[in-house]
Amino acid sequence: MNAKEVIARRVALEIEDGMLVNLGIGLPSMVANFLPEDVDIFFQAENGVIGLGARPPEGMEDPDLTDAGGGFVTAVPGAASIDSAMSFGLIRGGHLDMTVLGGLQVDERGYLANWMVPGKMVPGMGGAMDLVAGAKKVVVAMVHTAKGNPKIMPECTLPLTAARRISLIVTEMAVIEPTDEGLALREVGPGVTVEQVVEATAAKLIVPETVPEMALA
Amino acid sequence: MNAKEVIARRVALEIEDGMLVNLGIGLPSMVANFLPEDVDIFFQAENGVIGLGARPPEGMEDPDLTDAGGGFVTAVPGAASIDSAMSFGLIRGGHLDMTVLGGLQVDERGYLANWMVPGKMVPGMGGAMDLVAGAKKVVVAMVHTAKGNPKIMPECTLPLTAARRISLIVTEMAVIEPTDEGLALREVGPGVTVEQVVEATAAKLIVPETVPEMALA
Amino acid sequence: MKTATKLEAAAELIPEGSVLLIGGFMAVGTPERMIDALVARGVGGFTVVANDTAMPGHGIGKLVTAGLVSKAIVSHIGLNPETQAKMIAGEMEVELVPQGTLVERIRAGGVGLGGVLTATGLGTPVEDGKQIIEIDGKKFLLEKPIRGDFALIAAKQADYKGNLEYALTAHNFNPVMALAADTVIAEPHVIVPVGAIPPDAVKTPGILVDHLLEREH
Amino acid sequence: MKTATKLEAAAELIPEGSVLLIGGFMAVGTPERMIDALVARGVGGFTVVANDTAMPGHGIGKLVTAGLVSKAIVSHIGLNPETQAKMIAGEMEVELVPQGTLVERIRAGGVGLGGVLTATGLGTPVEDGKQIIEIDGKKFLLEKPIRGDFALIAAKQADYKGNLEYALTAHNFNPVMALAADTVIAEPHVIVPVGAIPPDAVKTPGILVDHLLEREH
Repeated sequence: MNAKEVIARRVALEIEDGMLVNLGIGLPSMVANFLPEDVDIFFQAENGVIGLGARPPEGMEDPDLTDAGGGFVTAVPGAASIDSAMSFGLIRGGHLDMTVLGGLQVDERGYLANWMVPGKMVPGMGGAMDLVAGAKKVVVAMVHTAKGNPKIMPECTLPLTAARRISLIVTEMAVIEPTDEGLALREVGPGVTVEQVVEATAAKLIVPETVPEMALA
Repeated sequence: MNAKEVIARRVALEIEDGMLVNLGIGLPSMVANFLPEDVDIFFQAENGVIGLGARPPEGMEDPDLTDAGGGFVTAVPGAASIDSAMSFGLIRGGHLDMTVLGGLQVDERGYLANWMVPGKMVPGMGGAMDLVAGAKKVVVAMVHTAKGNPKIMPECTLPLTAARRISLIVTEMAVIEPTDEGLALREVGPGVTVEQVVEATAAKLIVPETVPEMALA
Repeated sequence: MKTATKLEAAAELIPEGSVLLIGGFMAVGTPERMIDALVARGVGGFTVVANDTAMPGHGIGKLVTAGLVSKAIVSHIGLNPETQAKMIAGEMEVELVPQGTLVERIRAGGVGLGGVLTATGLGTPVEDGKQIIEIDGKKFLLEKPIRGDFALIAAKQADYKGNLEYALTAHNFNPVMALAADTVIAEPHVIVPVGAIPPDAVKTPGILVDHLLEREH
Repeated sequence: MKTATKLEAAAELIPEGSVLLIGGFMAVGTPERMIDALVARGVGGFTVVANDTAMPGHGIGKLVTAGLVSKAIVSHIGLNPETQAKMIAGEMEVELVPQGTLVERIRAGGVGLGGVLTATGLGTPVEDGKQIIEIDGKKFLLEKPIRGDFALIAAKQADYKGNLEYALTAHNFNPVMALAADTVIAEPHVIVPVGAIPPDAVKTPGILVDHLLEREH
């Protein structure tokens, strides 16, 4: 199992029955593949549908029905079309139960940076700032390090996405929860030791006596 | 022809082809009866329809289709249902070409008071404040005096509806336009003299050399 | 998937003194069965936020007559002499809000905005005690968001997921109020299977609706 | 009743340097025929307000490639390397705005509000140079309204009055932008007779639409 699949399977366990969930494009969108069978949830895509479904059968693609990355999708029975004002009204207004986003950096305050690298890459924040500021639960799904360099830092060096503490960091090496006291290590990845996590993390971690290995969906 | 019909017929002449028009309940709503045949206009009711039509045939009344006064109406072909946010978005956003409202008082600044008499009658402003603040053209349609007392005053003694100059006052005695210089008498009612208008008006009127008698639709 | 809630059970959900957002405009688009159930139960002390208090014997007028309303935040009370009498007698507090401002304040509460900046009410008693903010040389009133403990919503049709459609002038405040309360109770005329309301026809996504009243008998 | 406007005639309406609000999300729900006509005409210097600049060869990407965009006010440019290259080369100014803030700023411009008060962007570079307003102990950014000289709107269907319907995720910014420009040009896939779109299905009332592009050939 590669790193991304570990992350997607672990994040899937955070999704509870009845939730409205927004999955970012890329790695976060993989989470949809590992949901338990019996949950009744809706996915929201910020470009305008509640009840996003899987890729349509060949030849059934509708140019007016895509996810936020522009990929063809379906809509599940009971779906609702919404415009951008309603979409972000739901996000900012606290109606979105959970969002899963990628991250460039997260720091000891639990702040996320994920929308630009000055002088190098300026994709723009898209909906990320509203999602992090407004969703009830914000999960950052990312690989633990970038080319060997830690992404979980004492303080973000990249521009912040929001000055609001995120709820959970899920990597292939660890599950980490930002708290009032700092970053608490909650779980380690399959076959990963606490020492390896500490080594790969630039931020200070609060490490309890026993750290269980993460379960996977 | 009674006073109200004179007023309604004169106001009807202000309505131009292509306009979106809001008529207040009561006297202003009578204006709809005197439109020229060839104008293509839409009436808006602030409770939620663009394309308000006449009273429906007996037995065809729909409890979900009324004007702002709660009376049964129809919708014309090409009508659109709107919620209150859109309705007042159109009003406040300058999309409404003209509103016709009743008045308790208008003063030399062209300010209107029409929503309460302290200690006596407090119906509330309903949509009037938004209409006067937002419509492109605001026409006040009212009888010239109340039980012999002037309603066009040097300064309103009743609480204002808005501190924005209205466009036109139409009474059974006169058409008066508020301008930078004050209230300009533009027309007199059928068989009414300038002297009678001045007599019935507490505010100072700017009276040009010749004042035509008003035309009626 | 939602289960249909019985009328009495829905009324029992609402504690004394709750803030209720109630849809409707002069009792058009008002959840009448829900109001009847509240009157039958007799628990009150409510703060009611609505366009108006309708007429005695209709919609919110029935709550007023039953003495269940301690405070009304509304734009208009002109057609309900009981509200006026109770207000003058000090039995009921009435806060009058311009209609367009009222719907935007509720929307702001629902979509997570900090307030509303409007020119409506400037220079009138509505501005008393409120902050005035100057933006690029123009003045605006800062009006605060409104949220409810409960929103009582009338709809034309719901599906089993709680997706709602509205009819003609029965939209009014309903779609906006469904965004702005901790608990949303919807009273549809008709309930249809999932898929019977196409995504583009949904005006209130089902994820906003907590309880769906059972069908009328 | 509107007359159908020919593509070339519609493009001719738009002077050099205009501010254009253009619907669409990654080229879904974008008026492609209108964009092709602008590229064919070759007049530019436009300020484009949109969710994104799409991809090269699609939607707004075609305007960027043709060098007709002087400034883009958008939430995301990550999928258009040409926009990024032109930005870095100083050939094009890019203002990045969080997506939810962008749509609310356009809505504010359209519905006559003085600004938007949002927590999105607080503590990030988005707050630079902006006023922060404290309301009941919480901080909000004051974001200013946006209006366009022209709104270029893509719709699923229009009737002869200009009433518009949208499909699935092709709603996005279109309904809001139709409120916020001096001149609104709508490009529907299909045009149907008056009455073929029921009032409850209309998302943009025809009174907002100034020009309806002729049917596709």
